[in-house]
Amino acid sequence: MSAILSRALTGSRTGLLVVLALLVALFAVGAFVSDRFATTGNILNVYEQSTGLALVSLGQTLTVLTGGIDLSVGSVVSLLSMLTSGLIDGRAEMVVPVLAGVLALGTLIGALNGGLIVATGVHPLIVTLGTGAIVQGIALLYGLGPVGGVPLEFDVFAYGTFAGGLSIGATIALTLFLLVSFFLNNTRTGRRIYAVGDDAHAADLMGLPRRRILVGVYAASGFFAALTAIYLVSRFSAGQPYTGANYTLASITPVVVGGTMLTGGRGGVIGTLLGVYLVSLLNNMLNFLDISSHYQLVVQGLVIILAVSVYVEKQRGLA
Amino acid sequence: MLMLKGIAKGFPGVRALNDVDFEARSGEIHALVGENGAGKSTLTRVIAGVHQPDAGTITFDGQPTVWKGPGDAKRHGVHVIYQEFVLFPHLSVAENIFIGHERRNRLGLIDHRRTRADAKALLERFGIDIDPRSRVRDLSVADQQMVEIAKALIHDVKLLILDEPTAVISGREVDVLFERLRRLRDAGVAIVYISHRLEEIFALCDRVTVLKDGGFVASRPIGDVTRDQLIALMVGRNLAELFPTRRGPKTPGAVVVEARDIDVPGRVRGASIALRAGEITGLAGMVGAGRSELALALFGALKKTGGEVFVDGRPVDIGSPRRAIELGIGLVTEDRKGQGLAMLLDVAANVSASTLPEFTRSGLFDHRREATVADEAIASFRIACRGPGTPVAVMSGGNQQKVIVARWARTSTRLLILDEPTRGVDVGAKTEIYRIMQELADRGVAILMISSELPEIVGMSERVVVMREGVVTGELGPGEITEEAVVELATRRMAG
Amino acid sequence: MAKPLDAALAPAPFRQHLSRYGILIFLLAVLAVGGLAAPGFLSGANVSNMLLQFAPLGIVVIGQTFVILVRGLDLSVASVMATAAVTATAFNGVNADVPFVFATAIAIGMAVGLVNGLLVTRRRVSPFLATLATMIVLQGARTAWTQGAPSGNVPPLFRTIGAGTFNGIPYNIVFLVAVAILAAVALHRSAFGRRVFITGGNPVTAHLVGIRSDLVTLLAYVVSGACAALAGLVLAGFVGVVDNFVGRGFELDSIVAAVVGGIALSGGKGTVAGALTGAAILVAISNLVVMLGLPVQMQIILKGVVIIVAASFYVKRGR
Amino acid sequence: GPYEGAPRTFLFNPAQEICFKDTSQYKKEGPYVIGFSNAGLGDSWRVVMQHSVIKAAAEHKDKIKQLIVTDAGHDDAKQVADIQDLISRQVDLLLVSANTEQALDPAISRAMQRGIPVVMVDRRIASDNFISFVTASDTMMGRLFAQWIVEKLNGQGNVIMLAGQAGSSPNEIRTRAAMQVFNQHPGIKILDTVYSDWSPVKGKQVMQAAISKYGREINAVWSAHGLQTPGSIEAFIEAGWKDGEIPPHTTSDVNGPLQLALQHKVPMLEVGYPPAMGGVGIDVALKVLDGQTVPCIYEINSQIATTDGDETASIRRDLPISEMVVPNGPADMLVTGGMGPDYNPTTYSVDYPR
Ligand SMILES: Nc1ncnc2c1ncn2[C@@H]1O[C@H](COP(=O)(O)OP(=O)(O)OP(=O)(O)O)[C@@H](O)[C@H]1O
Ligand SMILES: Nc1ncnc2c1ncn2[C@@H]1O[C@H](COP(=O)(O)OP(=O)(O)OP(=O)(O)O)[C@@H](O)[C@H]1O
Ligand SMILES: O[C@@H]1[C@@H](O)[C@H](O)OC[C@H]1O
Ligand SMILES: [Mg+2]
Ligand SMILES: [Mg+2]
Repeated sequence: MSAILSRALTGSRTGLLVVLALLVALFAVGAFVSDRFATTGNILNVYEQSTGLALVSLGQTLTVLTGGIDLSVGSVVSLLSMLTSGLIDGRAEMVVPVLAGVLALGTLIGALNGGLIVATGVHPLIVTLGTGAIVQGIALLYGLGPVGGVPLEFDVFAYGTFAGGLSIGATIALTLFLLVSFFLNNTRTGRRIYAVGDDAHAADLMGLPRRRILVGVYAASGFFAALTAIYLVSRFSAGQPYTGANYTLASITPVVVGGTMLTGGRGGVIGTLLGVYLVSLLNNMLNFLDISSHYQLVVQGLVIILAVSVYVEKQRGLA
Repeated sequence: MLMLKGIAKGFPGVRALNDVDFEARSGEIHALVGENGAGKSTLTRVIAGVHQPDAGTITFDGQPTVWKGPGDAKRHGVHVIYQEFVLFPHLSVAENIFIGHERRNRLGLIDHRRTRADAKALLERFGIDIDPRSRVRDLSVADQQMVEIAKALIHDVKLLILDEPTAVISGREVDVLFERLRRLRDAGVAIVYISHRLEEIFALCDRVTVLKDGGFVASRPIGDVTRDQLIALMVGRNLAELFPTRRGPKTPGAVVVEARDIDVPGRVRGASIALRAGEITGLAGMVGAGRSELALALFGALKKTGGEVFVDGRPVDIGSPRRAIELGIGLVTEDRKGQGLAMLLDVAANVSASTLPEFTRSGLFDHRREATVADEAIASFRIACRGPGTPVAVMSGGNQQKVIVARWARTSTRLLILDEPTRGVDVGAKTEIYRIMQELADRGVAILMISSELPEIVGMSERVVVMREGVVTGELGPGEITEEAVVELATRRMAG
Repeated sequence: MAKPLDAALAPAPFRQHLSRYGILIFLLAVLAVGGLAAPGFLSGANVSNMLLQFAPLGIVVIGQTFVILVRGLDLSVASVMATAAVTATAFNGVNADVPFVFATAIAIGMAVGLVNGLLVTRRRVSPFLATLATMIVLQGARTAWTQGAPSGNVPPLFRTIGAGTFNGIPYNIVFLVAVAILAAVALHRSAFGRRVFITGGNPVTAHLVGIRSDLVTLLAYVVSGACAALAGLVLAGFVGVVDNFVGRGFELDSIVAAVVGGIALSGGKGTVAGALTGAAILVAISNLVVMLGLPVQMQIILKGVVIIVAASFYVKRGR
Repeated sequence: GPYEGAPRTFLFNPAQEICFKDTSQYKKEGPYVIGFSNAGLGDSWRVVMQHSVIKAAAEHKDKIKQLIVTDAGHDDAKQVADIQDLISRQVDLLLVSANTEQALDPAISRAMQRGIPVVMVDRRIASDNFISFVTASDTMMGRLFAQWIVEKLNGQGNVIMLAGQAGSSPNEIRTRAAMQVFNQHPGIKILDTVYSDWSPVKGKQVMQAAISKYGREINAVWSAHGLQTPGSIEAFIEAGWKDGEIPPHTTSDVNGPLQLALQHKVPMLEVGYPPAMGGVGIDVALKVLDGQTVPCIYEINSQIATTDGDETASIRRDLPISEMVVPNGPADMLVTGGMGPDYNPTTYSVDYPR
């Protein structure tokens, strides 16, 4: 465990330190302002609330690590959330097959993204913008409002807790982060994801399977989007056509705040996890500080700028 | 081990290889030589499966072979140390060495400890003192090159190709490398060694093949050729022909630009140089000596932390290329594509780039005048293209270089700095560029030519300044300029 | 002989024309097919209607073009549009306000562009993040200013500008044409435009030939901000009322239009005419979907398909 | 003058047993902390509604120690988190206007399970897991709008449904109720249902598309609220419809459509859905915390207005639109706002307990 952490730390040391510092600072401010803020109850509350963002940013981190981006996640989450509740439609016996199907479909859509990216050579931003639009259109063809429903017990993913009040969903997300972090640091493919993002041309010359890695990474992003969709259905009891829309851009914030560079090759999912906690804690704290929602946006934007401009590398040489 | 027959390979604008035959045998170090742009690297890439040849056959290990990609060739034991770095700057040294061949434990997971230990052992065998955990981007260029070399040697190599491996290393590191290569040869590995340093060829190799302008010239046992013969094979004519003799005024003019005690952190220490009107000054030294940095500092493109620059004897503050251009200084950079040209734009736009205000009439851009000027440049520099509207991306390297020179020749340039002006440029264009440099000098422009090619330095310069490790080690005036003298200064250890 | 094959490799005139006019041909094809398939598509009234919708998008796309040409991206345009629209109602809603409204809105747009430009050039924040952050901040500032939903009247003159027509020709097209001419002159007929293309084509070269590429980049963002503000005013006049919906979706639509119109995301390549053609294609396709009686969801789906196809067309050309 | 009586649905529904809830289990000593989770401030109606909540809290400073307002920006996920945060801050009662009726259901049901009383205002959740829903009867609005259109068209004609935000309860309930009416008239054809998200801007865009598609086939526009109605009328005007030709429209609360109706002779029915219900939400909340019995659905009264000559057999007006309109007022003014004559939404501020 500590080995994993220390490996992760060498990946993006400054990144993690920055987020950690911000987390601590926020926490201190919150605790200073409200005595209810730093309670176990509220911390567990923030932990629980981080789940959705955590799941979707986990996949996004992988695409960003390769120097890409997945702007289709919002639409994919929306479509799959609708399929989840629409196909289950309240029937307990449908839960398992539908979940399996939705996870598979998410992975497939992601793989298609990756396939298009390697086949056309078009920048991932454009490709996923396009596929995102297509998927959103399909979601709206499927329904304009909430569809179907799920059995009551389905909400355990989102609202269920272990003894002690530890959210089940958030703990699953945390576990996935640790697994993916372990994967990135300790498997061949994991290290090659970094290599591909670091220098695609060198990766080609080294004979690394760059195309396969890209397809895999976008497939993973699709998979985690599917998981996010399932989580949202659990939280909201039904899928809706715009339920994931906010995640498209929101999923990028924790990634970059956590020290993963949009240029690829640097960073890691532990930074993203901390970024997710930072965003969740920030939202929670702004609610505790009675800061009007208008200014909440202002603060969020400023935090992005603050965090991101710390990472900016010192310019070397020309230009 | 490897046999190539009739290999051809073209790129947009260039025929890089044309009907080339080549053979590499086990237990032999085979030198591949030729001028810049002769096609050596391209041949390497064909052998390594990076490029598919347009024509010709590859026979490897007795089997006719078509590589599916670099990975395929690698799996068959073909390893290349490319001319450019193939490193992942943000991965550790150890990881870079083993990427693609990761050290794994029984669970199939990466064995970080073994990766580090093996890397350390490997580096130690090279006598390089690098922490395998450090990120590659934090290493010096020479250390990066050593990592590149070490990387190739972890494999079960059958054929090892090294494309100018010594370009950025020197002295002891070269010795270590040679010693390794000899041992590999003795172990039955086929080695192809590419270098511009002829003394290396003679010291290390068993056989030499010469390429010229993309074509096969000759292949000989090293004992069968002399240095002069080899040069003649490579160049295909007398050096005297290559470097046109000055006809213009020989008397150097006044000092136009003088730099005193220039410091660039980590790159240049206390360098001084004086450049005179109408004189071609060569700036020589090994790669990495800091010549480019000195030039960039003179041009205001790199921050200097110490020293002074004088133009016409008056101290000036050159804080940016903009200011340098105002003062009449121009720079042809060493990296044509990366720094010199806007590749998507056409010839006219690239020529006019540094003097845009000249083409502005009452706020509007005068395209007609620009075209006229570009036409003149095309004519006087003999730039081969379809006209001012030709995108530079489709042009050959030599013509691209002429476009950049034309850009600076047009302005009220008083000092023109050319950094490796003939790198990757074919012979014809090379002579052209030499001619242009001389014409400019005849017009009274001070020329500073940075070059790593000794013949060029010796053949073109009227004065040579030599640098080593950021320090100016000496200056040679007319009559003193010989290859030996330059090499002596370029490798001289300075006290302190 | 490594002799230049420049002449031999010069693209044949047909191919050359295809790559230059391909996008125009595509637009004409859409119009022709539309005219055949949907009676009324090319009717005066419908064309007038399309032109009316074309103007605001066209104006934003022009600004976006400047930014993309210098290797940037402006996600804040929609937020600027909404803010400009709010400005239109901020005074007394009478014609006498019009000069103030114009001045204020354009000033806000330019200020946002300035901040974007400074973040990108001084702090070296990636354009995506910089403009994302200003988008969020501005959104917060705007809602704080309006206390939620904007209210108040748009001066009647704006109504005429934004929605009025003269013999079927919308007045707002006049603005578009004016901006387009200015932009085309600036980009293709002035030294500034040259600096834009060189900066986008190769920032290092730009620096080395004495171009203040940071300044050029900064100005590109300022232009984009100003265009977005103008478009916001035109759109406010078009709809007559202002709410938080003004401008929504324009950030991505303007990028899509620019890319479809051949503006390379890698910078330094494209024309104002191309970008406008791209925007026209989007408007025409959306309208055609309606005229053909297809489900409106098809608009989004087709947008997705068109951007992927167009982008891969340009990548192939570029090779 | 306008109708001042009790809600008609309350009076005229003999079949309906009115449900009441005993809230004695929630009785508490004051002063209270009340959390108001607003779906968002996406339209001007919602801004006034929120102000009305704040105003009511200011008027009850003696009983309310603190009113904590959160705004989810019309994001379900944010609203769920807001509600959880309010619970974490240990509010005594939650006043909620739910962004969408399904998505917020689990979160609110859980709050109730944990013993926190929830009063809903304007937008409810799908289940009945709350104490009381303060509204002005979405069902009635939907039906009256539909019935009026049926009678205006004499049972024959084509209708565009100009809906609000998909998934929000006012939209869903009003649409459902309207369809119950329309479905009984085979001569009525629904050409299309389009969504405006309560935005005049988007309303105009979608109506432009609908007009391009159906042209003069459109005989009436059923609009779920007045926010988007001006967008629709504008679209007709721009598409070339002359004064007196624009099909009948329905509307609520907003000044702009009333002005347009008079100016361009558009037959119009207005059924109010007053944003003042926000303040009523606070009143109901205080009753709950006092342990009083409250109706499960707390309907406040809406008045009915039509343009002259556009009353129908079933729809009788309380006042003509010409009397309701504020001729020189801003188009987006809420004429049913109940916030007093000097009210200006952009500058409104009041000293409420926070
Ligand atoms: N990818 C490419 N695209 C276009 N032209 C290329 C490409 N690679 C090489 N060339 C051109 O092919 C010719 C041969 O280049 P190559 O790099 O093989 O020469 P070289 O002998 O290795 O020269 P040097 O000694 O400078 O390394 C040159 O004119 C070069 O510009
Ligand atoms: N820290 C570094 N990281 C990566 N590349 C570097 C670094 N320092 C120098 N280089 C590159 O290494 C090469 C040699 O360095 P440098 O330019 O200082 O030497 P030079 O004396 O100018 O030699 P030359 O001009 O012959 O290459 C150059 O291409 C330079 O860009
Ligand atoms: O109830 C509706 C409210 O939720 C919406 O936001 O504005 C219009 C109202 O009718
Ligand atoms: Mg080479
Ligand atoms: Mg150099």
